Amino acid sequence: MSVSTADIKRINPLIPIRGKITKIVQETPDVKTFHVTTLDGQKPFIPLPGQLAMFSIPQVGEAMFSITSQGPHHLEMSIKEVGQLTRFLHEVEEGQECGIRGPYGNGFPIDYCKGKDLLFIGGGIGLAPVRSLINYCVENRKDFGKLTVVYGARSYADLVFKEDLFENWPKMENMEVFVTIDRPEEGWNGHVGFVPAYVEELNFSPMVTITCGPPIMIKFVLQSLAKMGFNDKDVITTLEMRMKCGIGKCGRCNIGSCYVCLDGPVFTLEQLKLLPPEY
Amino acid sequence: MSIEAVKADKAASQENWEPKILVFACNWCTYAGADLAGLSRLQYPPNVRILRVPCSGRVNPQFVIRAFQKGIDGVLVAGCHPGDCHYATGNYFTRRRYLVMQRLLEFMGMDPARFQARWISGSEGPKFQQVVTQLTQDIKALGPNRKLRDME
Amino acid sequence: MKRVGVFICHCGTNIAHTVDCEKVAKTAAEFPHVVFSTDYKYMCSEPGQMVIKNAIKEHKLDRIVVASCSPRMHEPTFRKCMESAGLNPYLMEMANIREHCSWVHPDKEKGTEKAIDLVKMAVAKVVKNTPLTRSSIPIHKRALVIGGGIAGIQAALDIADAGYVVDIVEKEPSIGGRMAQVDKTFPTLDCSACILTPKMVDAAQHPNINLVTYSEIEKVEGYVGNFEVTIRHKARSVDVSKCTGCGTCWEKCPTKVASEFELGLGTRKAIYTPFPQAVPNKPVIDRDNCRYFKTGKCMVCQKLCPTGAVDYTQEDQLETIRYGAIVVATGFDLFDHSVYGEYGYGKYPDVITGLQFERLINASGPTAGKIKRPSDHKEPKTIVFIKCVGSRDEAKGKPYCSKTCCMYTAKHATLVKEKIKDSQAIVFYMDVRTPGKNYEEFYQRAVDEYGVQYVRGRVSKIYQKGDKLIVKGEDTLLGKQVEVEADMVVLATAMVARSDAGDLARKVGFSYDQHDFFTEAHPKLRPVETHTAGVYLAGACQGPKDIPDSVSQASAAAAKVCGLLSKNEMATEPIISAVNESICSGCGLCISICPYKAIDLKTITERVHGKMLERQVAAVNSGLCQGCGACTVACRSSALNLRGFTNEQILAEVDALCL
Amino acid sequence: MKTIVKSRLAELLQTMAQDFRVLVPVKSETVSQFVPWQEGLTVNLEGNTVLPPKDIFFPQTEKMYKFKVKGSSVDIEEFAEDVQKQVIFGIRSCDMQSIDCLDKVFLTKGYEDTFYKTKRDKTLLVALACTKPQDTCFCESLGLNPLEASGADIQVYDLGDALGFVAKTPEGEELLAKYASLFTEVNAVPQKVEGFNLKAEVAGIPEKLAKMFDHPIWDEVSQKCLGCGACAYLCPTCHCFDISGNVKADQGYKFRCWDCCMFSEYTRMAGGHNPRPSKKERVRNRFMHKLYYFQERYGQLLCTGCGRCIAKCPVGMDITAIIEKIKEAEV
Amino acid sequence: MNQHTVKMRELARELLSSGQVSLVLGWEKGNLWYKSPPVFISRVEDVEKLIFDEFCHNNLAKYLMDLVHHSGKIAVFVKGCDSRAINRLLQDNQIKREKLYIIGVPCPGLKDPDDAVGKKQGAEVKNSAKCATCSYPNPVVYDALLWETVPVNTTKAPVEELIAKLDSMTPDERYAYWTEQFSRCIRCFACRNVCPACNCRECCFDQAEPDWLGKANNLSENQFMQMTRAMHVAGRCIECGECERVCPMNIPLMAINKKVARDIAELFGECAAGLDLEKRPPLGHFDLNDPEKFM
Repeated sequence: MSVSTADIKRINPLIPIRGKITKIVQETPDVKTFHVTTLDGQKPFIPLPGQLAMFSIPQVGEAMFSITSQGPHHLEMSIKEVGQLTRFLHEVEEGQECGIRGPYGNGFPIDYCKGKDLLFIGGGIGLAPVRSLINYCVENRKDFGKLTVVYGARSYADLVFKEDLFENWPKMENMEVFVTIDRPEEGWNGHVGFVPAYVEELNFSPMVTITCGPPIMIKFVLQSLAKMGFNDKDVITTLEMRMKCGIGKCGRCNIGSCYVCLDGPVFTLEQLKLLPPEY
Repeated sequence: MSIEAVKADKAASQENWEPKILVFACNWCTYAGADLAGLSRLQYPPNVRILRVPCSGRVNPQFVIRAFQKGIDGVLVAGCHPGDCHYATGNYFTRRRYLVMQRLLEFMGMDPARFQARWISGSEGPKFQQVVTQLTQDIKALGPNRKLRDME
Repeated sequence: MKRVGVFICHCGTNIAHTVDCEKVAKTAAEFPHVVFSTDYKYMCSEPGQMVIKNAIKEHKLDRIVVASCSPRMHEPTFRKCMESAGLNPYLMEMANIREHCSWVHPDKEKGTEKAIDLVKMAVAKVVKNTPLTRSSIPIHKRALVIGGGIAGIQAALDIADAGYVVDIVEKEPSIGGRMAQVDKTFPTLDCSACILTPKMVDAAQHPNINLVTYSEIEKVEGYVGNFEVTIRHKARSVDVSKCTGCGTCWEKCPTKVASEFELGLGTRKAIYTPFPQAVPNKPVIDRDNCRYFKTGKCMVCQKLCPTGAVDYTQEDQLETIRYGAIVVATGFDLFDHSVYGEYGYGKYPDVITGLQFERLINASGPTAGKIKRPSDHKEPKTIVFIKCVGSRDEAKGKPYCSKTCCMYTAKHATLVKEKIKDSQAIVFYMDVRTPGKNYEEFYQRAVDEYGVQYVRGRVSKIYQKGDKLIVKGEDTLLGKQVEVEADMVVLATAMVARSDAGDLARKVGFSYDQHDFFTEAHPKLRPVETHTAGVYLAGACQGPKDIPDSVSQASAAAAKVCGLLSKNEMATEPIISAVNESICSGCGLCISICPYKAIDLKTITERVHGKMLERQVAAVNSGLCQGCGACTVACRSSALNLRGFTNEQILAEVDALCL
Repeated sequence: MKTIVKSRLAELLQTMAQDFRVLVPVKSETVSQFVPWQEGLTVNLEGNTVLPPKDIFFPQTEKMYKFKVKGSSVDIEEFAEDVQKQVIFGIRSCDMQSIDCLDKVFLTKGYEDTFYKTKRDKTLLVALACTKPQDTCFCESLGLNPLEASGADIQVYDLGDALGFVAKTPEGEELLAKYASLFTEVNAVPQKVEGFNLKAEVAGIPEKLAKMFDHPIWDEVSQKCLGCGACAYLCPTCHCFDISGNVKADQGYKFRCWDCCMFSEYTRMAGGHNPRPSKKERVRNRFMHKLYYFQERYGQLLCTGCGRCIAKCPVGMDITAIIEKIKEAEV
Repeated sequence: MNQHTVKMRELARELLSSGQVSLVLGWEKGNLWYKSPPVFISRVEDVEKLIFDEFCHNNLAKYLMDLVHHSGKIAVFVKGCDSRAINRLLQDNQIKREKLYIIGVPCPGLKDPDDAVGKKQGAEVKNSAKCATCSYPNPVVYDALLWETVPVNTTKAPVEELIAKLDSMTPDERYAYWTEQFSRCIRCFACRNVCPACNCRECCFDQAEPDWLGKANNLSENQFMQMTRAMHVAGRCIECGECERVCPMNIPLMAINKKVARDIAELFGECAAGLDLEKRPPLGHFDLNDPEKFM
C-alpha cells in the first residue's frame, strides 16, 4: 500500500512525504541549492522564513536543513558537502526522488521585524537560513524598513547566491548589500576582510539584526554588535545541531531545556544568554 | 522464525536451491590458481564468487561475519602456501587469525564446513577446482545458512 | 549518484558461448549508479576500447566496470584506456567472467547468473573507488655493502664500475672474508689468494669505492633511496693515515695470541693484520690482549713505529651516512661440531674442520703448506673425511644441505693424495652431490685418478687409541661395520648463518629464516632482493653457497642496485595503506605486522578543548608500502585502510553479492 | 476489596490473555523483565524488573517505514502496525511515574509520536504496590508512594497470601468487572512499606542546578564514568532515540532505536563539531536533564527513584550521592 | 577498618604530601556496602576515602587513558588482573610508565556484588566467579607492593564448566545457546567501555563509514559485535572478567574470552596477555611452525 502525501502527514510526523529534486544549482564548489517539490509538483508544505526541513534520501540518510527560499511550488535548500548524505546529494541529478518532512522550528519573528530597519549578517553557508527572511522581506517590501545585508566568505568562489548578492538585491529599493571576502584575490575589487571587522567598519546604529555563520564569526560579530550598542533582544541568530526527529522527542538537539528543532533554531541573543553555552 | 527463515527453509527443501559461496582469493596465488583452472577448462560448480584481495592477510574476520550476516552460505579464505606469500609474511598472520576465528565460529555454533581456509597456489588450478567443488558439496549438504544471518 | 559504465566482453565466443552477455549487460543497466551498459565482441581490441572511450564521453561516465578476462591479463590495458579517456585509471574495476566463469561453467543459465553477480560486485566496488595517483621519492646515489668478502667485493666493484660511490663496511681489519682463508678452489684447483687478492686490490684502489674496515653497522633508519646508516668505526689504535704497513710493530710486539684467521692453528700478535695480503695492510691493536691495555706498560709498538701511527687514545667513532641502497653480504660461520659426541665433542686435536684443513695445506698457513697433525706435527698418512657434519641432520644440526662440502671434501682428499704420496684418503658420505659445471668430473677424478676411497655410511664413533684415531662406522653399501685407524679426521662442517645475523637483520630491517639466513623476497623470482625495498642480498648470508654462486649473486645484487640508483626518483605504488590520523590511537600493532617496515609512529599536535596536545599516530611510508593490507586487519579501529581495497570497497562487494 | 489468592493469579492472567496481550514481570536466571504472559510462567512479585517496561511502548528497535529504490525514484511505504489491546500487570510506582514522563515527552509539546501513541492508547496499566523496597530504591524521596501508583487503571496490593485489586479508572473498573467471577470480595488492609535504604533530598535541586552549569562538580562527577549506556538503557524514563536505516540492495527500511547521551557520536555533527565533546559535558547533560532541564520543560523530574542505574552502573555511579553532592556544593 | 585499608591510606598520604604524585586512583565506599567504586584523590585530606575490601572490582588502569595528559605522576592501585592491564596499555602505547606510580595490592579474590543484594554482610556473599580461575592474583608490575603476596588458588570455575558444556554440544545446540544469550544484549557497550583491551580512540562499532555495525538491536548485529570484539581482544584479553561483571544482561562473555585464550594457548603456546612487555600479542606476530590446518 503506498500512502498519499496528505495521509502520511496526518498519520505520522516521523514519516516523510515523497518528494523530487527538480532543480540543482551549483552555488560554490561545495554548496548546491536543491529545489524540492512533491511528486505531483506541489510545494511539500508552506514554511515560515527560518524554518527547517528534514530532507532524506532514504537509502542514505536523513538530515535537517534550513529552507533558504521557496517558490510557489517548491522549497529550496542550500546544502554544503560535509558528510555521507550531503556527499550523496552532491552527486544526484535533477529528477532524483527524496523524502521530506517539516516544517520544523519557530522561524524568524516576522511580526517583530515588521516596519523596522533590518540588518542581515551572514558568513559562508550561513547566508542560507538568513536568505529565507531576506526573500520574504523583498517580497513584502513595503512591510519593512531599510534592508542591509553584510555577507562574506573565504573567497569569491565560496560566495553563495551570487545572483541575489550582485543582481537582485542591490536593485531593490532601500536595500544595500555589502560583500567581503577573507583574502584579496585577482579580479575582486570589492571589500576584503572578515565579516565582523567589516560590520564594525560600516558602523551601523543599533537595529534588528539577523545573523548566521560559522561559530567563530558569530562570536566576533556579537562582540562587534555589542560594541556598537545593539540590543540583545534585537540580535537574532539561528543555530545548527545534530537532529534526528525534528519534533522535540529524540533528545540530542537540546541546549539546556530547549530543543533547537522545536524551540529554535531561531533565538535572540537575549534568549541564548539564558541558555548554557553548549552548541 | 521469521518469514525469511521460513522462506529459506522452504527453498532448501526445493531441489533447485543453490548455495552462494564467497571466496576471498589473494591476487598472487589463489586468484591466479582460479585463472589457471579457467585456462585449463576445469569445471566446478557455479556457486562460488571470487572476491579479489591483494593478500589473504587483507581479509578481515569482520568481512567473513558480515558475509554470513548478509546471507552467504559458505566462505572460503584462500591464499599462498606458507613461505610463498608475495608479501613474505601475510599468510602467516592469516593462518594465526583464522585458526582462532575458525574455532570461534564453531564455538558460536557455526558448522565448521561453512567457513574454511585453504592454501592454493597459482599453479594449483586442479586444487582450486577440487576445493571449491568439495566446499559446494559440503554446503549443499548443510542447506541454506541461517546462522548469524540478519533476518530483519 | 555516480555515473558508472559497464562493458561486457564476449571475448569472441570465449565468454559469449556460455554467458549470455547481452542479458548481463541489460541486467547491469539496472544496478544502482549504472547509467550505461553494453556488450561488445572484443573489449580489449582497439574498436572495443573506442566503445569505452566514446561511452565515457557521451554518457559522462565517471567510472567503469569491464567484465571480461582476468584482471591479471588486461587490467593495465583498461587502465590505460581510462587514462586516454581522461579518467583516473583507478576508477575502473574488472569482473572476471572468462577464467572464473565462462570457461569453467558450461551451463549457460548458471554461468550468466554468476556473471551478473560478478558484475554486480564490481559495480558495487567501483562506486566506492577514489582516484589514486602515484607519488615519488628521491634516490640518493650512493650504495652501502655490508661485508667485505668475495660477494661484497664483487658487488662493490660492479656498482662502482657503473659510476656510483659505494662503501664496503667490514667488521674485520681487512677485507677478504672466508675466501682469503681458503687454499685452493674447486673444481679448477687454482689458488684462492691468486684470484682474490687482485680483486681486493681493485676494490681498494677504485676511485668510487671506500673501504671502511674494522667497522660495524650501528643503526639503520630511513627507507629505500634514503637510508640513514650509522657506522661504528671501532678504535683501531692505529692512525691509518700515518701507517705505512711496514710491519715493524707486529714483528716486535711481545704478545702472541691464537689467530682467528688461522682458526686456532697458528698465532698472531696483539697488534696485527689478520693475514699477510691484508687490505688495507694496516694493523689494529687487539685491546683485550695488548699488554699496554692490560697493564699500562709496554708501548713497544708506539715506540718503534717510524711514523708515530700508534695511538692508544683512539675511541670508537660513529658516522652517519646516507645511502640509496644496501647490499648485505655478511657471509657465514661454521657449525660447531662439539655437539657431536661421536666425533669427540671437539676434544681431539686431530679432528679438525675442513676450513682448518684449508689453513693446514695453505702455503702461507701455520705449517707453510705442509700437512701436519695439530697434536704432534707428524705427517698423517691416513686421513678420514666425514661429510654432512651438522648438515642434513634435523636432530642435532641443520636440516639443510650445505652445498659446498661434497666438492671441498673431494678437493681436500685430492690434495692429500697429491701432497702425501703414500697416503690414504677415506671419505665417509651420505650422498655425493655435484651439480655444478665440471663438478662431477672433478669428483670422479678424485675417485678414479687419485684413488680417494669413498665409503657410504655414517661414522658412529671416533676415539683415541695411542696416537691413532679409531673411526668406526658402517659401510651401508656393503652392509658391514668398518673401522679405520686414522691419523687425522677432517669434518665437513655445515655452513651456518653468522651468529649475529639476526641482530643485523633487525637493525637494517629485513626478515630472516629459522636458521637465521636472510630471506629473499621471492625464492625464485626475486632471489637477491629482500622484502625491504632497497636492501639486497649477496653470498652465503642468504644460504650456503660456493664461490661462483656468491659472485654471481653479488653481480645480480649490483645490477639491482644500479637499476635503482640510475633513477633520480622512484615512483611509488598508488595502492598503499593510508592512516586516518583522527582515529589512530598509535598502538603500533601495525608496525610489527608490516613486512616492509613501512609504518612508523609519528607525533602530531592537535587542539583538544583549547589546549595543544601531542599524541602518536601511525605513519605509512609510501616508498616502502607494497600494498599487502596486513596492517588494515591488525588495526581494530580501521584507522588504516588500503587504497584500492578499502574496507568500504570490500564490504560493498560482500553486500552486493549477498543481496 | 476484590482479592484473588496468589496461587490463582495464573488463572486470572490466563483468562485475561484470551482478551488481551498481557505483560507480566518474569525473572529468569539471567534477567528479569516484562514478557507476554503464557501458561507456565511464574510472575515475579518480589522486587522490580531489571529491564524497565518502557520498551512496551518504545521498543529498543522499531521499524518506521520501508522504501524501495529504482534508479532515481524512491518509494516510501509505512509498515502496517497491528496493535493489540494490552494489559501490563505488576508495574511498580516508579515505573508508573516513568510512563507519565514518557507520555509527556511523546504526547505533548506540539507533536504526538504516532508509534508511541498507538501502543500507549491500547494499554491498561495494573500497578503493583511495593512493600519491600530494594537496596537501591529511593522513590519515596522523589515524592512517590510505593503503595499507590498514580495513573494506574488498577492498583494491586500484596496481602500476603492474596492480591487485592482496586480500580482507579473507569477502564480499570470495567476490567475488574469483566473478570469478577475470579475475585473474592474481602475486607483487607494493604501492607505497609518497609524503610528505604537510600534517600535523596531533591527539594531545591533544580533551582540550584540552574546556577551550576559551570560548576567544578562536573569534573569530579564525570571522572569515573565510562561512557557506556547501561544507565540510560535501564532507565525507565530515558527516551532518546536515533533514526537509522537498513538497506539491502534496492530496498530497505528506516527504524528508530534507543540512543544514549553518553555516547560520543550522539551529538557529533556531520562536519565533526560536537557540542558535548567529552564525557564531562555528557555526564553533566545527563544529570542536568534528569534533575533540572526536564523539570523546567515538563514540570517534573526525569528520575523516578527506581534505582536501576545505581544497581547496574559498572563503576558505581550513584545518582543519590550525586544529588547529595549537588546539595552540598557551594555555588 | 582493615589493615589493607590502613596501608593504602598511609602510602597514598605519603605520596601526595611529598608531592611524588598529584593524583591517586583507588577505591572508596559508597552508599551500598557491597560496592566499592573508583575514587580519584588529589588532596591529602581525601585519602581517608580510600578503602580496600572484597568489592574493589573496578580495574583502575582503564582510567589512565583519560589521564595521559595529566600533569604530574599518578599513583594507581592495582590488583593482579589490573596490573596486567597496565602492561597491556603500555604495550599498546596508550600510557607512559614514567608517569605512573604503581601500587600493587595482592588480591585475595573478590565477592560477587550481585549476590550481596538484599544481604547484610560479606560472609553471606558468594565469591565472584571471575576470581575463581585467576592465575595472577599478585600484581606483575608495581613500584611498591602493599602487602604480602597471596597464594594462587584456582578452582574449576563455572566458566570452565560452561565452556566444557558448550564444547560437548552440537553446533545447533551451541548456536541456540548463544542466540538466547545475545538476544538479551541491550547494546549498552558497558563490556567494551570497561575493557582495558578496548583502547581504540574510536571504536569500529561507532563508525558510520564503514558501517561495520548497524544501530538496530537485533541478534545478527549483536552476534557481529560480540564476535568482532572477541577477535579484537583475542590474545590481548587479560581475563579480568570485568566485561561479564558489568553486563547488565548477564551475558556470559568470559566464556568466549576464556575459550579464545585457551585456543590461542593451545595453538600457539602459552602467551597470557599483560605478563611480559616484550612479548607481542599472539595475533601480532607468527611462528613459521604454527599449526598448519589449511593445506
